[in-house]
Amino acid sequence: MEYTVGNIAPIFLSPVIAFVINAFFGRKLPRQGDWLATLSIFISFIFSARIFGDFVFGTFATDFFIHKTFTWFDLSHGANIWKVDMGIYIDNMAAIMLLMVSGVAFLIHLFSTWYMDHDEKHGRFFVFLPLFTSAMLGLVLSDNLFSLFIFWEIMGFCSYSLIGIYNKKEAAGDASLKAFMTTRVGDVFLLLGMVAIWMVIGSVAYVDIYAAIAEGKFAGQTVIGISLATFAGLCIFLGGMGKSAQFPLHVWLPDAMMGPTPGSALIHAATMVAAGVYLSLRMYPLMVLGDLTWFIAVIGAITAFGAATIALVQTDIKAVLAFSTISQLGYMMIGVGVGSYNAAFMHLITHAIFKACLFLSAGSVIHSVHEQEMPKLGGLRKYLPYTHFAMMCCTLAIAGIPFFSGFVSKDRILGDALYFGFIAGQNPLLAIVPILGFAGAGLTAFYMFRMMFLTFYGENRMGHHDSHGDEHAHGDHHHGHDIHHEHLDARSNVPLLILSVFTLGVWFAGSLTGQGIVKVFGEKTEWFKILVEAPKVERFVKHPREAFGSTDSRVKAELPKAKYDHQSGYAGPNPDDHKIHSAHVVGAWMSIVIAFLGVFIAFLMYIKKSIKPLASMFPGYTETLKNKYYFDNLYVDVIIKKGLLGLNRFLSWFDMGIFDRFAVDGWAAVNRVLFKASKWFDNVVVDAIGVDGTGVAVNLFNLVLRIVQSGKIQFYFIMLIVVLASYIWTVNI
Amino acid sequence: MNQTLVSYLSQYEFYDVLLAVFGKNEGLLAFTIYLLAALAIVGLCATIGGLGTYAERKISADLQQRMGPNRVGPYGLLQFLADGVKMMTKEDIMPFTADKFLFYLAPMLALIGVFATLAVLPWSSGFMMADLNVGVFYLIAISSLVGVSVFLGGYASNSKWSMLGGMRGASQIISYEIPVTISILAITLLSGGMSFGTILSHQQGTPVNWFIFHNPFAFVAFFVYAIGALAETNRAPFDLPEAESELVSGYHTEYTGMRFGFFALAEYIEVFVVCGVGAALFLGGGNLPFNLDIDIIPLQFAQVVIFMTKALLLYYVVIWVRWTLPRLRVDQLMSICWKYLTPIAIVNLMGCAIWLVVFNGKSMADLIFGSH
Amino acid sequence: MFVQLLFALSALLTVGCAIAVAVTKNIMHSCIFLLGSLLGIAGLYATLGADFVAVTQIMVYVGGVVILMLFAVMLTGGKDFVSRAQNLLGLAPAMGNKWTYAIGLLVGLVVLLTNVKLIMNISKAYPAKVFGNDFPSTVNQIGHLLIKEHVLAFELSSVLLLGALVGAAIIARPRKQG
Amino acid sequence: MMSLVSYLIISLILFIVGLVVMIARKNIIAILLGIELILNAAALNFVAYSRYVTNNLDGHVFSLFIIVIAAAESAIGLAIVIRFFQIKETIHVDEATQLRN
Amino acid sequence: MNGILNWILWLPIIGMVGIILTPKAKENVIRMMTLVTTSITLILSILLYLKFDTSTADMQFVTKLPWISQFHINYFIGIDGITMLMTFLNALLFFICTLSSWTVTKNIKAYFALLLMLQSTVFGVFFSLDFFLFYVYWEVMLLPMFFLIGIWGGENREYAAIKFFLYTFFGSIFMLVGIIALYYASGKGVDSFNILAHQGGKFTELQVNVFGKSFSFEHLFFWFMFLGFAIKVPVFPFHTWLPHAHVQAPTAVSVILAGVLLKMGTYGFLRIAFPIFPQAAVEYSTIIAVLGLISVIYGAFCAMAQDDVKKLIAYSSVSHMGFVMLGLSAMTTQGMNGAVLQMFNHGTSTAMMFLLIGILYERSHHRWIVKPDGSKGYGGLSTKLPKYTTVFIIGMFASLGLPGLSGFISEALIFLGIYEKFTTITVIAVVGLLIGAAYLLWMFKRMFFGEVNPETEDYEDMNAREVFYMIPLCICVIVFGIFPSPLLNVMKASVGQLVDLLSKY
Repeated sequence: MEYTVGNIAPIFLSPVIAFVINAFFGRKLPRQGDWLATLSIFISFIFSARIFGDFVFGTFATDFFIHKTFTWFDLSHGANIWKVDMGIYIDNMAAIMLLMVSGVAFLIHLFSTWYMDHDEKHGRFFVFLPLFTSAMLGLVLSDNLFSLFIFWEIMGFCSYSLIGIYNKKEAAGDASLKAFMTTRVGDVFLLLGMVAIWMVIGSVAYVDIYAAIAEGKFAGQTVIGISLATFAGLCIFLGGMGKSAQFPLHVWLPDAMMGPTPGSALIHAATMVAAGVYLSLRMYPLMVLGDLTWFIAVIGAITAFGAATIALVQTDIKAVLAFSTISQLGYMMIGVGVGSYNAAFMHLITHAIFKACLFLSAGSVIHSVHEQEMPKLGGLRKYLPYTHFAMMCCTLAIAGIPFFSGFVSKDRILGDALYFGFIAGQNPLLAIVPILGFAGAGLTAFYMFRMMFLTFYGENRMGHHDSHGDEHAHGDHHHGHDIHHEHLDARSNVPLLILSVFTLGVWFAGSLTGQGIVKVFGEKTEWFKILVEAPKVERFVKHPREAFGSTDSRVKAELPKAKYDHQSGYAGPNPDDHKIHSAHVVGAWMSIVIAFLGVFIAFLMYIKKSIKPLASMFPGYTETLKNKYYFDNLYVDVIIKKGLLGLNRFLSWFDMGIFDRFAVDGWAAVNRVLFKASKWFDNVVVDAIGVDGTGVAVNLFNLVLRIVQSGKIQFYFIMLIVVLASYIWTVNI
Repeated sequence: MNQTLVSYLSQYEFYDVLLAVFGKNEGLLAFTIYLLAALAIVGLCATIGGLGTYAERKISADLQQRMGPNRVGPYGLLQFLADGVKMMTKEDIMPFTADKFLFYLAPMLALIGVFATLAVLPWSSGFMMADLNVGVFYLIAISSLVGVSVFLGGYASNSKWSMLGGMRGASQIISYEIPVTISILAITLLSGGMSFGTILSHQQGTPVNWFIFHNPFAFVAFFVYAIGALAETNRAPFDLPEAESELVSGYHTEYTGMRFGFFALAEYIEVFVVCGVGAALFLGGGNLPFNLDIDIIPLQFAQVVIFMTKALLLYYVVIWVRWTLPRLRVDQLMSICWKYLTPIAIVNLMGCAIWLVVFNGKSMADLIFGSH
Repeated sequence: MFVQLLFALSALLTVGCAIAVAVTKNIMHSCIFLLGSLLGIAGLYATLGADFVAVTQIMVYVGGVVILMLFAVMLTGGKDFVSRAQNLLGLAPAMGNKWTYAIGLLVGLVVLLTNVKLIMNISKAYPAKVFGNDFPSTVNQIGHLLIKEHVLAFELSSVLLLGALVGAAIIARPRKQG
Repeated sequence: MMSLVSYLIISLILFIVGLVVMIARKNIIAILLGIELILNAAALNFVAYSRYVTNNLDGHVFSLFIIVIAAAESAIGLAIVIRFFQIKETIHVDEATQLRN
Repeated sequence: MNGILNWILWLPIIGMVGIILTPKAKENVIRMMTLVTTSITLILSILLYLKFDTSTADMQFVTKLPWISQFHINYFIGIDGITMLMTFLNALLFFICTLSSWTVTKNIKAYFALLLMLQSTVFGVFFSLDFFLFYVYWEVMLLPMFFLIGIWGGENREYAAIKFFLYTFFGSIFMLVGIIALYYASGKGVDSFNILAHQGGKFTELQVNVFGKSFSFEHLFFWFMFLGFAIKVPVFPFHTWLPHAHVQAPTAVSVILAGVLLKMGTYGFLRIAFPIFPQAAVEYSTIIAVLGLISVIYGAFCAMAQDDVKKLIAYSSVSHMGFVMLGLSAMTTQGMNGAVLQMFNHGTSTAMMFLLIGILYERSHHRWIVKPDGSKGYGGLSTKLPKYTTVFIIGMFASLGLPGLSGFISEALIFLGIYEKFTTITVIAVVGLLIGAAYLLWMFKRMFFGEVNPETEDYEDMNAREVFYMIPLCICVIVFGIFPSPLLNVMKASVGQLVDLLSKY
């Protein structure tokens, strides 16, 4: 089957159509058009699945990619060629990503039709969700940074709208504003980096950037004193930081949980936040060229650990998940930074699946009991068995328990980080990356199981809360007494169960650790590792462009034999293969130990209650954690309210009070003085002396003439006649 | 001057015979012819005026389902003679405080103004006293003497009713002269000349060639003229200067006898003149509906008959209107003139001019039936 | 013959009425005599072959100016008004007295003498011409003159008339007290 | 009998009469009457010259303009008289001594 | 063919005369007349667009008639790609403004007559190819503007109107000196007032003596022209009339002021200052860029501090027009095209914002986000006014440059253009984008989120008329955000010609 507009465009367009129809006619449709949105995503999923099948099941050579362009607009005039091309770029990574995004999105849509039922914002939710999905799919399909940026921003807009969807809440407004503005900080840098690249190499298509790197076009180019590659790479990474909520631009993501839970699941857990990582992966050669990998790794490590610590003390189930998302995104960034390209991407996929599932499960809990504070929950295992099952699978995955997907991907990242920090012989300070990484992994296992135990195990604490005797309590809270036993429902439980199936490691890697160390699933399942690798920039030099409609030069190829040994960046065969291998072995075992340790401590604390809860152990530190290291206060209270607004007020006052009043209106005062001077001159010199003096002279003459000027008109007639007659007589005509 | 009665008659052989009779003295002959013609026309018009009073009474009676005068002569036809005799024999009373000179002068002026207009009235293409170059203009100008007479009559009587009637009459006549004049000007524009000969020569043939059907503006102009003419002749519903119910009888309240008769006669003749002018300007005058290319005296009389028919039909309409419509108030009178008739007349004038430019002088009939 | 007759009658009417205007003490009668005089002048125009001017003369003066004057006389008190300040001014009543007439006649004499001198010269310069009874139409030519050679004056006079119309209306309109 | 001079004499008489009226009378309307006479005298001269001397119609046109101006003048003049009478209750010309009421 | 342009130019005047002749009491007739006039103008401008030949940079639909032939002044009008866009924008905005002015009650006759006069004069400025004609239109345009602000404005309208008038007049005096200088410099010949004939750097060698010192003609008079146009734009130090004028002006006038009139300044740069003085323009492009940058940042900062919605949008106009100046100073294909596109896009998006504020003002009769006493002026509007909110979101995001809406492409093109020449300035200018989003979203949050303010309880949502006139703008904003080619194709030849000219210096 050919790749034409007809079978690629529906991926992106069918949700757009759903968006348009829902936006304009959603209110008139039955169920406010949620079925339409879901259906449209399913169409996308079908088409994505075909592409996935083509790419993954060996229709193409492993390094095959499709790149087709069309001209969006053309500013050429005469010999001056300048146009903007748009297009699609599908390689293995994009194909996997497409399937993941459309699949997860479809399941979340399906779930939402249940979750958002009877919600006042039901219709509005299903306007933005398909738009978001289409933007995400478009982003994945993009062949260049420019269109990526466009979809990037549209996603930001959808995120903004969905966070602020409950517009009666003041906090929703704050959260949406915060989310948009924080990501916007990254976005403008992304734009800047994109512009910088565009102006140097004349294009921002991935293939052109790769080719330019290979041809050395970046060499010698500098921007405000630093090399172009560093500048552009840094700017682009800053964009990714904003979107992927990396330290220090992470503050928006916890607040973003103001939105409906399925929206959070899709946008703020599975896809959009991963877009930053996806971007970093796409621009990986540039990051390497700009020597930014260590920076990415450090940022990732700080984020991964910091967020994990904050998650320790959160009591809101969604907040825990939000911080765990930040933390996991940090792991992905570590993966990018330490050169674990494949693993980072795998973690992106696995995280998307289990985190989406976690959020949906949390949503299921919240929707069932109308409570999301963990200390008020407990013992829900009996009432929500399917939810419990799904959530347990995902928790196992995220905690890094063997046989689950999280272990497979995260373990490989940590292994590479270990090599990166200790063995690769770089700056010894970079050892902080694996240290924080492993510490974070342990904390992850701990807080995730803390969440599980508090929510699903122990006694049901709902009754305690209500026994305080508030008989006029809001109707929603009465569910605590009689939570109905959960029945298997196609819309609420099936998505969870489907997702939980894919938390197993077997789907992603043949070996337990994903590194071929403990082979349990068979070599054929190492497809992921074979297909995804850092782009080899040399391949893209002189790559011919294909227009839409041209036929594809496809080559059917067998999967090459899997390489099980290592993954370490793009830069050719590494002489330290052996060291890397041993680092991976150490890493694997360390992470297993740490994960189980974390689970065990959680078990002791919250099931056995033999250890006092964390908060009582470090009260001061807990306070800091509860305030999220005071970043919000720093940003909002200090930088924005004191600094930015103060500056604004000052400038505004300056503009109207000083500049306008004195520099502009001041001329009126100057003029007034001039008026007075000229008035004086006019009155005294010109008028009194020059003019009135003449008048006085005339006045004297007047005394004589007054006699003649009798005012009697007949007298004038007579004078006239006499003068005329005398004229005629004297002139003698 | 294009043509006079004398110059018209001089083309016939009997003129030479007459000239011989008068001893080759053309001046004397012309004087005689004019004198006779003038007497004839004045006599005719006086009769028409007199019959006008009869007609008015008879028609009003008809409209009110009465009999009207029916004692004197057959169908009361001689009633006007009886009235005339009565007026002449009545005492000529003059108010003590009246301004005698003006009191005498006023009815004279009225008669002078009206009779002077008869000089240019186109009875037929040949039987015109004088076809002046400025015929229509002359007619308008000289008939304004009537306004002066009305005013003077009102003033000289030294009576409140008369005074008010005179004031009203003068202002009314002056005001309505404007739309009437402008409407006539539109016709002048269409015909390209002010003499009645020129105007009538443009309307020869079938009724579609009449100026009233020349273009829509001329059509409107006819009605503006008709309304204005009613007001100028102090006819109902514009009979404010002589409103019986308000001012007793207006400017001729104090007049008696033949002086009153003069005013009455002048009014009725003026109505006839106005109708005749309307017929000549808009309705083709005495033109025969066919063109024989010969000019004989009987044909002229046929034209006179046609002209008279049209004029008298209009005369009937004037009387009909009088007994149909109620009288206006003074302010309504003035606002009709200045706010409606005058702007409409001006627009008509401009419209006619534009029509002439746009359609190259062709009438609607030319456009519809093709130019001939 | 007609023309001579007309000339004689018109001249008589003109001069006679003009003198009557000057002589009569009644302003109303003055106006009527002025009307006669103006009609006479129209007749004189006719004898000069100026048919259009003659008719215009009648149209404007008879139809407009004289009636306007009559109105003005009426609105300002008619024939029997007396100057309120007659005694104070002492010199003349509104319609003049023998002193004012004397001065007027004196000045008229001056003008007469002056003009006689001028007319003597003219009568020498332009000997009498005799015309037949042909009076060609002047309307067309006047029309052409008005919109070709004299178009500026023509337009200006229309502006003047408009100004007079508006001005007269504004000046004479009744005003509210205070 | 009909010659240029005869017209000029008639015009002269009109002029002198007009002048006498203007000077002798103290009534504003009467003065306006005099002005009309004078204007007509001038107009008559124009037409007469046009007939006897220049042989074109410019004199006619000029007399037409004189008529126009006379009409305008009398309209304005009489309006002023009426206003003056409203204010002063007299139309004695010597009463008009102030530029404002 | 040429007739269309003349019709567009004079049709509003015909409409104005018609309105003047209509009795004052017939208000609906007056409104309908204005609407009909503006809608015919709009249709004609669309026809013009369809007939426009995009392949050439030459002037099209040219009419040239002698006017004052002694000085070789002609009635010389024509359009190229840049003016084509402005024509369409102008026609569209006036059509919409007519509808939005439906609720004006004070002296409607004069209002609509002045509005139509304003439209014609603005068209005149864009169409004029003769300097004298250009200047006449430029000045006459001030007159209706002055009265529209001064009579129908807010509480402090006289001050704003006089300030607007004097400030702009101050600038155009300098322009006039420049025009006269060009007249003499070009030898008082046939083409001395012909704008097109001066273009192409004909005065680079010329020297001129002022106060006994010799200056380069080009460099001296570039600044004269610069001053005239910069005040109109307005560029940073000359911007203070704008907040006053915008805040005090009635809604429709604000729309026109922001939507079209500001564009006349940048249009002046494109048509006059740059092509006639290319050398000076290139030489001083850094200064222009810096001023543009300051406008961007300073405007954005000032906007953020405002509590008055209209003032906020007014300052945002300063900021956005700063982007246009940046694009112009780049003098590259993409920068120039971006600047022109930004002129159009800013016209539509700011018009939307002002119209929306006007709609709100009709309901609330105040414009405070936060009232001077500290209480909330609005709040929770999105609950009460869903349609209004939707349109507001579209307008706001177009204004802050969300991709997919129109503002983004022009801003991106401007950045692409400016980066090539002034990298540092680009780096700083992106802060403008950031702040731009901040003040708009913050305003949105304060007005639309939260509990419903009791004061806003009885506000009605947009009625059919209001929805009707917002639709064309929404379509413009969305469609040209996704498919900018219809706009770019029209202008690229004309802009390209200018870029080619400037690249020689």
